[in-house]
Formats: sequence, C-alpha cells, structure tokens
Amino acid sequence: MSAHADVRSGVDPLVIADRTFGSRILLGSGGFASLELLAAAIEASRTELVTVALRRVDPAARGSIVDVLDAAGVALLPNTAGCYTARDAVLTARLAREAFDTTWIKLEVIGDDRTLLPDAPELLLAAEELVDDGFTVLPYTTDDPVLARRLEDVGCAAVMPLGSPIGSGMGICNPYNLAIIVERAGVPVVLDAGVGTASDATLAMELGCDAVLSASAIARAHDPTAMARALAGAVEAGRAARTAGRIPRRLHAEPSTAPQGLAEFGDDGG
Amino acid sequence: MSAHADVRSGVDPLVIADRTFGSRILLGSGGFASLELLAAAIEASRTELVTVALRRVDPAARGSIVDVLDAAGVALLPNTAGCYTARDAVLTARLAREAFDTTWIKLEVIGDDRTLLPDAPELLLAAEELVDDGFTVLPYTTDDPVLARRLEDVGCAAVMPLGSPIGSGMGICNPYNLAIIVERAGVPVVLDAGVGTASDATLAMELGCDAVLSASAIARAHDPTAMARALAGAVEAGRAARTAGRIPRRLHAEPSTAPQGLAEFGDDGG
Amino acid sequence: MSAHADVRSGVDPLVIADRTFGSRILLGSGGFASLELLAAAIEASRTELVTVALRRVDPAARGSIVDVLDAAGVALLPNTAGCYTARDAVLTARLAREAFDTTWIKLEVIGDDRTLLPDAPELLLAAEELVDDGFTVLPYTTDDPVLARRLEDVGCAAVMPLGSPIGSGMGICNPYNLAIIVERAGVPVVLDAGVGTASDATLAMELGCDAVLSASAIARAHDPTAMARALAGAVEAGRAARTAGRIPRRLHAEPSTAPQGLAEFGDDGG
Amino acid sequence: MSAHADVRSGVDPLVIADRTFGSRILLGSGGFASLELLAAAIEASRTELVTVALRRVDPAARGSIVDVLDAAGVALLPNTAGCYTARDAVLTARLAREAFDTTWIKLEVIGDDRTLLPDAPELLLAAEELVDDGFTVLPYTTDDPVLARRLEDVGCAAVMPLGSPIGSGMGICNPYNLAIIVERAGVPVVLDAGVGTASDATLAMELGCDAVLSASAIARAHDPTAMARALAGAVEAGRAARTAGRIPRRLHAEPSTAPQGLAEFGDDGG
Amino acid sequence: MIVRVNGEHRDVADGATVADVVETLDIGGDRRGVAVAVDAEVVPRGQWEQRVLAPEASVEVLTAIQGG
Amino acid sequence: MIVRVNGEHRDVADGATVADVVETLDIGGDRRGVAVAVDAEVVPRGQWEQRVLAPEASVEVLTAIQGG
Amino acid sequence: MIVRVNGEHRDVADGATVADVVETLDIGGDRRGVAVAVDAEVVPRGQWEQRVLAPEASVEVLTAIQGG
Amino acid sequence: MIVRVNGEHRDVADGATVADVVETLDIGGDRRGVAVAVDAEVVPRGQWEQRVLAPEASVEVLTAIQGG
Repeated sequence: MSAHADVRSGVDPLVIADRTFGSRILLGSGGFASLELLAAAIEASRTELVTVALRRVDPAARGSIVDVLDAAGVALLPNTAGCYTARDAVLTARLAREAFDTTWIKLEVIGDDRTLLPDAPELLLAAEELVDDGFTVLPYTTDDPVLARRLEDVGCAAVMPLGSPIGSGMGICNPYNLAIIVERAGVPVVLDAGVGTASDATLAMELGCDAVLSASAIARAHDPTAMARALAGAVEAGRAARTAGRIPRRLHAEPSTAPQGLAEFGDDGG
Repeated sequence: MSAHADVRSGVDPLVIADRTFGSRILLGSGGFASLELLAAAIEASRTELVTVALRRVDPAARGSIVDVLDAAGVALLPNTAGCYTARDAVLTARLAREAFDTTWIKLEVIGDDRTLLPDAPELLLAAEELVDDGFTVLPYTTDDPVLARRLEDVGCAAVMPLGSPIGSGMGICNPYNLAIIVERAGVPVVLDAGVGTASDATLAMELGCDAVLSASAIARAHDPTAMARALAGAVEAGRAARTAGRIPRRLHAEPSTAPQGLAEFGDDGG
Repeated sequence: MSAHADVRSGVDPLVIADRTFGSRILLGSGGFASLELLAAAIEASRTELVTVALRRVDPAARGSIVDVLDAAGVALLPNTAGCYTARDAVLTARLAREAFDTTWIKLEVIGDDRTLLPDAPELLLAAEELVDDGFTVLPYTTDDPVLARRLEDVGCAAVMPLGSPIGSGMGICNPYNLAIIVERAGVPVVLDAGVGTASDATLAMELGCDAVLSASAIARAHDPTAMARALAGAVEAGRAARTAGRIPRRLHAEPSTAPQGLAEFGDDGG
Repeated sequence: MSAHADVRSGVDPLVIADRTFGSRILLGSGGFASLELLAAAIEASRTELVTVALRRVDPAARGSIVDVLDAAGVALLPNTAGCYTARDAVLTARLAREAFDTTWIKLEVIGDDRTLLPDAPELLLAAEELVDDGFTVLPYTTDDPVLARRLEDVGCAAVMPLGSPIGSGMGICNPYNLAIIVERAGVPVVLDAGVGTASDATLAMELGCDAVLSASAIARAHDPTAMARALAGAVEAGRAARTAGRIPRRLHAEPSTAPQGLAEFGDDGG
Repeated sequence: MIVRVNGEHRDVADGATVADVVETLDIGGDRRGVAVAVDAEVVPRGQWEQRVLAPEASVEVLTAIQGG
Repeated sequence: MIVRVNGEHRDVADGATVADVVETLDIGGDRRGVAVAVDAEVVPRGQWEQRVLAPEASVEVLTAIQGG
Repeated sequence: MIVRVNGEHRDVADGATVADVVETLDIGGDRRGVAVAVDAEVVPRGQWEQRVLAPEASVEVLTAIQGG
Repeated sequence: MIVRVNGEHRDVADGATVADVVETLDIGGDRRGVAVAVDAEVVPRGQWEQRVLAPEASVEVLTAIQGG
C-alpha cells in the first residue's frame, strides 16, 4: 500500500474494507492482568480496534470485556484463536458474528500449539469460505509473500503476516519477506505477532506495513500502559519516516560538514 | 545512565553537565539545503541543542546560522569538524569559545576523510586538554567501550559513540558495544552518527542511550521536516519503551489467548 | 535429524529414503555456462545427486546432460521447475519417472515468477498425490515449520526449505524458522535456495540441516569450480562444528588466559 | 590484502613479515583441559603458530607447553595477556624475547577485565615502542579501522582486530568495520577473538581476512579436536569462496532453470 | 434426558430448548456477546426459544474473553 | 492431419503414432531421457508404437536440460 | 607588508592590527560569532585593536556555518 | 637479606645472584623458556651469574603457560 498519505496534516487514516481508523495500532486484548489494565492500555495506545476471543461462558468470570470496549468506544474484532482446522475456524467465526453482530473476523488457523504458526492450506480454505459467507476476513498469516497474495486473491480485506512467533518478542525475523509482501499487496498489511518493543513497530511501518497489531508486547510489559504509549508513538514515527523518505544506506561515510573554508593553522610547531 | 525517570508524567529531562534539556534529540545543522529548512527541522524535531562548525568568513554567505538558532531559541553547540589532530581540535575549540561565548564543544578528531571515523588517541588527548582548560566536552567517539570509559575518566560531560559512519545511514552496526557502553557509563550517552531513519533512533534509546544526535538522516531526507518530526517521535518512543520494560525474547511462541474454555465441536462429520 | 554421527571417522553418511550418500551437497545443474563447467563443478563439489529439469527436446542442443551425469557417476534428481499448479507438477513428475526411470522427484510448485517462492497449498496437494503414486518426494518449500511438518506427514522423504529466494544469494534470512524445522523434523532437512557463498552453507549445517542444495551460488560464481570446492568444504566444516558442540554465546568476555601467576612489575616509576 | 592467490593449486601461503605459513589458522593455547588436548587440537587444526602466555614459574606445573609445541613442530607466539599498560606490555614482550628467543609478539593491552577489550592509546604506544625495539608486532586490536591503520603505520607486521569480545563466541558483530579494515590494510589482517563456531571463521575469510586466530572456540568446545578440524576446514572454505568470487545479493529471485522450452499441458480439464 | 453443555453432562427435561439451557447458566447482564452452537451448528439467538434439544445433544454456549 | 508437437503445428499422416512423431524430431543417441505426453497424459515408451494420434492431438516430447 | 588572511596574501599597512584586517572583510552585522587566530593563536576580541600584525603573519578569521 | 621472588619474600644470603635465586626454584629441565626481571628490568640469561641482588629487590621469574 502506498505511504504517500499526508502525514504532516495528520490526515492519514487507515482504511480496511469499508471502515476508516485514525489509529494504526490494533490491540490484542490477551494477557492483561486485569480489565482495568486493558482499559488503560486501550487509552494509552489510542487504538480503535481490539481483538477478543470466544470461550465457554464462565459464571465465575468478573466483568465483561465487551462492556470495557464499549466504554472505551473502540470496535471489537473477534478472532478464532485456538482453531486448528478450517472447519472449526469457520464455525467459530459464525458464532462470533452471532455473538457480536459483526462480520469482521481475525482469522487464526494454527498448525500446532508449540509454534502457534498458521497452517497455510487450512487458513486459505477457511478464508475462502468465510469471504464467500460475507465476512470481512483479516487473516493472521506467515510471512510467505505467495500465501499473502493468495489470501488477498480470495478476497481478504487485509493480510496480517507475523514478524516472529506469537509472544516471542523476536520482532521481524525476515524483513525481506515483509518488504515483498508490502510491495505486492493491494490490501492493507498489518504486522501481527512478534513485536517485542517499540523499534519493532517502527521498523514494520518503515517497511511499509499499514498498521501493527500488538498484544503480548503491551500486556506482558513491566508497565503495560507505558509500553502502549511507546508503541503508539513508535508506529506513528515509523509511518512518518517512511513517508519522509529515508537516506540511502552506504558503506562509507558522507560528510555532514562541508570541507570548504576549513582553517589552516600551519604545521605543529612541536 | 539509568532510565528510571518518570516518563509517564512527562518529567524526564536530559541533563548534561549543568544544563537540562526537555528534548533528547541533538540536531546537526549540516547538509540542509537552506537555513529555512534548518529552521523548520529545528521546530519539527523540538531539539534544544544544534551543532555548528567554524569556517573562514565568506562575504558571499547569505544569512547567519547564529541568527537562525537565536530566533529558534535553541542553544548552539560548536564542533571541531575537519580536525585531524588534537592540536587543531583544541585550537578550534578555543576559537569557538571566543566566537560563541560558550565552553561547550562537540569534539571531533577524525582519522581520515574516507571513513570520518574518530582517531582514538588524538581524541583522548584533545579531550583531556580541553577539560583541563575548562571546556564542557562532548566527544564524538567510536563504539569502543574502553575508549568511552577513558573519555569519561578524563572528565568529558557525555560520550557520543557512533552507530555507524557519519552519513552512512547504516544505523547501529554493533548494538552489543553500545549496550556495554551504556551499562558502564556514568555520564549521558548520546548516539552520534549512523542514524538513517526512525527505527535506528528508537533502537538507540531502547539500548539505553540518553539522546540521539542526527544530521544527515534529517537534512538529506526527501522531506527533512517530516523526518525531523519522525525522529522526535522515535526517540520518545524508544525512551518510553526502555522505561516500560520490554518482554523477553524467546525462540518459541507464548500464547496470547488462554486455551481454557475452548469450545469442542466434536470431530468433523465430513 | 540428530548430528551425533561419527564425523571424525569420516563415517557420517546422508540417508534419504532408501539411499545413502557420502556427500552432503546436492547440486543444481542450472546456470552453468557449459556442460564442461558443470562436470568440473560436480567433481569439485563431490556431490552424488544432481538436479535436472524437463523441457521440450531441442534438436539444436549440444551434448546430453544425462551423459554428463552418467560419466560422473552421480545420480540424477529430476525437478518440476516451472510448474505453477499441483496438476502440472504431478504430470511433470510422471514424465520424469518415464524419462529417467527414477521415482525420485524434487518437487517445485511455484507461486509466481517474480519471487519463485513455493505455493504452499498446491505444493502440499502435489506432494500427497505423488507420495500416493509411489514417488520419493523431495519438496522445495518455504521456511514455514508447519508446512514442513505437513509435508513430512504426507510422506515426503525429506524437506527442502529455502534460506532466501532462488538465486538471491541472500543466505538464510530466518535462521529461527530453520532451527525450528530441524528441531521437529523426522526426515532429512536440506537447505534449498538462497546460498550465496560458503558461510551460508556452513551456517545451514550448524543449524542442523542434513545437507545443502546449491545451484546459482556455484554456477554463477566468478569461478564455479573453485566455489564448488569451497561449498564442499563449507558443508563439511558446518557439519563437523555442529557435531563438535560450539561454545555458548555471551555478551561479555571470558578470558582465554588465566590471571593466576601474573607478574607484578611494581608501579610505573614515571 | 588481495585474495587473488592461487588457491586451486593449493599454493596460497600466509605471509607475515619474513615468515610463510601453510595454514591460515593461528591457535590460542589457553583454555585446553590438558596439554594432550592441546596437542590434538594443534594437529587437527593444522596450525603452524600457537600463542603462549608468560606467568610466574610454578614448580607444581606438570609438563611444558614449550615441549608440546616443539614436538608438534609449530612456532610459538608469545603474548602479553594480562597487561593493562604499554609499559607492562613492553616489559613482558622483552621478557618473552629473552625466554623464547623470538622477536615475534602478540601484543595485548587490555582496557578492563570485564570486556577484555584493547585500550587503543596504550596499545598504539606499546606497538610503536616495540617496533622501534625490533619486535615483529601482531597487535590484538578493536575493529576500529583508523586504529588498525595507525598500528600498520607505526610498523606492525599484521593487525588482529576482534570480531567480538574474547571468549564471547558472538562471531563478527560488525562485518562492515572488518571489511573497511581489510579494504585499506597493507599488512595481513587476522581475525582475533569472537569466533564461536565454523561459520564465523568462514565469514571472516570471505570478508577478506588473511587468517583467523581461535582459542576458546576450540578449547572450550564439547569436542575440541573435532572443532579444531571444523575451523580448519571453515577457514579454507571461506578463503576459497572469496577467491572464487561470490554471486551478488539481490532482493528478488533469479531463476536457476531457464523457462524456454517449458511444456504446455493445456488448461486443467477438471 | 442427558445433554452435554460446555463439555459437562446435564440432566434436563425432555423438550428442553436452547433457551432453557442458557437460562441455567448464570450469565450476567443482557447476554450480549453470547452465542450458541448445538452439535456444531450455530443456533441464532432468535431461535433459542424454539430450538428443542435432542438427547445427547452437545451444546456450546460461548462468550467473549480477552484474547489475541 | 494436423497435430501440435511441442507447441508447433505439424501435418502428419492419418494414423500416425507417437513413435512416428518422435522419429521426425532429430533426437541424438538412444532417446534415453525422453518422455512423451499426449493431451496431458503420459505415454509410456512401450506404447509409442501402438499409440495412434487423434487429429488436433497435443504432443509434448520432453528431455533433460540443466535446471534447478 | 604582506600577511596571509584566510589563506590569501594581502598587502596591509605596516602596523596594521587584527581589527584593521577584520575591517577589510565585509562581515555583516555585529560580528557576533566571529573569532580570530593569528599564527595559530587565538586573539580575543578585546585585543583586536591592540594586536599588531607582524609581516608574514597568518590570520584566520572564522565564523559559524552549518555543520556536524 | 630479604628479596621478593614472584611476590613472596625470601631470605637470601647477602650477595646472592639471580642465578642463586633461580636455583632455589625447582624448575624442571634446561630452563628453556624462563626469563627473569629484577625491579622491572629484564636480566638476560647471560647475566644471571653476575647480577647481584640488592636488598628488597623484586625478582620475577617467568615461564610459558597456556594462554591467548
């Protein structure tokens, strides 16, 4: 996606499908020690879109995350976390649509519980079926440019490649793949998973991502609210830097001070 | 230097010698196409300290950089750019003190004009002499932790290690050295040289630098003002992230959604 | 795959399916300027398995690569280069079986002609069908650990993840993925694509790969024969290093000389 | 130093000062659990030059390292390990000359016992004094290209930059500095310190180093003899690869199979 | 009759509906954000009252939690 | 009749076989390493003599080249 | 007599001072940010008037430019 | 008189030489690879016999160990 938006004037919205967002951070709600911390992180990150998962009702549960998101005035993005097959993911998406009255779904189809990496064929299968069923599909995918392209081709509203495994905090292990995905994408590219700290988010935006989704980096930070604020700034800085047009890398130095007019003090008397 | 300042409350000043700065960006004034662009970058970066060089007076010169800095209300930091010996650097520093009525000096003693890398022994010699002469010395140095320590030991008010060669835009080639310098420094550490874009500045702050000096990355960017704004945000984001306390890196995934309460839809009929 | 083979005694064969190889280099035959250069590279690399592609017969063609491989006494590994669908790849594999009287196939199903990256779903489909048809399938795959696992699950005799795009010479862009693939693989892991020079091959073996396939790095080197020899040594060195058990990485120094018994010369008279 | 030696014919000696070596590995003798293991590593590495340190005579000491080196027929290279000042290093070098009847010295002047990094100004001072005193000086230095150049200028017979701290096994933290050192060096460049495993040594040679010195990587490996053999092969492979001339790195793929003559099977009936 | 609700066996009256079962779960508030699947099929809220459970039916009653 | 051989139209006698077509291609040596597909189906070497081509048949005659 | 000013030879009156030489350079404004070295020694502004130049003296008159 | 040998105080006869001190150290073999410094000055092997130690002299007797 082009980065030639007018960042300076502050008019640089993120557009996914038919919705426009003022913030380029998506927040994963998992891992926060309390709903209060989640609420504080939502405010500090300035996110407008927050993921939730579907689980069996638990009478012992205190408070409702839906109420927290309502109070914060942010949109809810249900996910299919925990699904290992297209069939379970599709069913979960339909339950989410029923529960939250939204056709938006963060599609996760995991290959195994050790790496939590996407299962490419099942993911593509589920994406196709959900798009046909009228969903706005945001798939959590690998950093494979071909898979990203095929997800776009079947009608996904965005692609959400990982930088590194969920919760690993390893950042972007393969910037080249991400750059290729961005170069060829016709839909927004959202970095999903792997962000460990601010510079990871800045780099993602400099590589041309349109947004960053972060959960663990914020929720599990020593100070989640401060990290939420840090990532918000990091995403804006990275977006602005890409728009500003960085200098090229070169192996050798390039003087920042012109040599002309340099004084000559003669050779050392000593 | 400790990063346990209270970033949240916005009270997190940079203190060098006897002066306090609200901004953690130092701006190099070299390379801007015009004084107007420099002025715009000063405002966008929110810097409070800008370097200047000393050269022979040029009657043909249009406008005075000193006036620009005065108008912007920022302090001037003269440098010794172009000096290859301790003797020339010391003399240049004394001329700067005379010209600008300041004892602050960004000390540069270069080893050759290809790499523009510091000459360690000459640099240390000059630093010692200038400190003895009452200067507040901010030396541009390599990323050698031992040299950084010796510069501090002779009384430098800060150390300014490079991330990569001046103007190379290569970022921080050796984060390990920088981390060691920070770990042992008793004075502020300012990343000087090498910054190419926002993520470099964010990383520098996450590594524990107290500030970042940037010239080429801003002056030579496609849109210097936008890049100045980007770097300002990047520095704040990196500082905030270090203070917030990042999650550890791990090779394997860590779920952001708890598995408890996962629905069971039975095995696939199909 | 375990690396606890007895490298020292030189008894450390590579076993794929029912065949045993003394060399851990697979050679891609593409890109050599002449069959003579190919023959020289085969000898210099000490490979025992060389890929060939299937194309329309060209009466103008000089010499037969099959004769070259026969003369060199190395086995031929047909590939499905140029196929974009499972169907074309399966048909090409069957033609190769007919032409060369071998059930071994290097399975390539490409997603597009720009990145030449594998198409995960089509690749898995083709692999399954060819395994069912009795082929010994060696799939060229991405560095996605889940896909690698699924290819093994459908019966592939090895997995051949890429380090970086074919011919890019970028080496191993994501060593973490490769390490995870190796950690979980029950069949040999062959690094395929991306090798640019010797250190890439050494690193691949240190990460636990069982072999390295190289084409462009050798064929397009300034001196292909010398590079073939270099890669042969690099693969052996990497294998030996993994078996030898490397020292851990640490941020700080560890003396290689004991301090005990250090002379004391008193303090400097000067 | 140029790499255009005739590697193919096996005639590619390392020349330092007036001596010629058939092997491009220098072995540090520190850290081996026994003199027997050291002897085995010497043989396996095929080194012809081994470092020793000077310490107070210890009547309890079993066996003599000098005898071991004599028996192995390799030259002895005394070092000044443990010296923190030019004065102690110079005195130690002179004692070594007296003890071993050699003017060769591996010059180490350390800045502190935590990083064991060289102290640039003291190192240069000691090098100059020892060269004037007729020594053949091989200085252990940082990866600072300017310092390397100045060491060469005062007459050092080689420069031995570190890849990373002694014993850290971090490999080459800043390949750019090493490349610049090599590009400008008029004397042999020996990578000293930091090698953790084979690929580090291969990379060093690909960057243009003339030799690699390794101690901890071999001595502290799980199997020192196997690692010695691995590093010997790794150094040769890297040297050969540099001479062979690697392919360029490119972001996008470059086909290794020509598309011409690709079969057309019509579109899928299904 | 016996049905499985969120993985646990429950004895419910013959002819019990999805609504009856949901009732037994002490769900706070207006049940916003609750969805039900019976035997791996979504049952829209509008049909909870009508939808009668068969013996051995597997009922999943789900809601939002922190995740992703 | 007209058939397509490796993408080019050829006029061959009615009842021409795969073997006839392969014959027309000046392939050196013993034809080792040659395989044929007709209309996207492999024709084993043993059937080249018998296999008669239909009009418009698409014949691919392939062999090994450097690649991969 | 001849002195060198910023690298160029100038013919100045015997007894010329630093101030005289600076005068000849058309420096705008109040000369803030200007410093002078004679034969590699700083001459404080307060001494410009008194400091008489010797023949062959090398005078460097410097000011601030963008840099660093 | 008292001298320091490798950091330890030793009582030696007045007029003791470097050779005498080295003798007291039980050094195996031909003493190849041994060097001596007295008060931070190298004493060449050829002078061990002649070189008489002063009271309080600091003698370092060094040899090769694994290192570097």
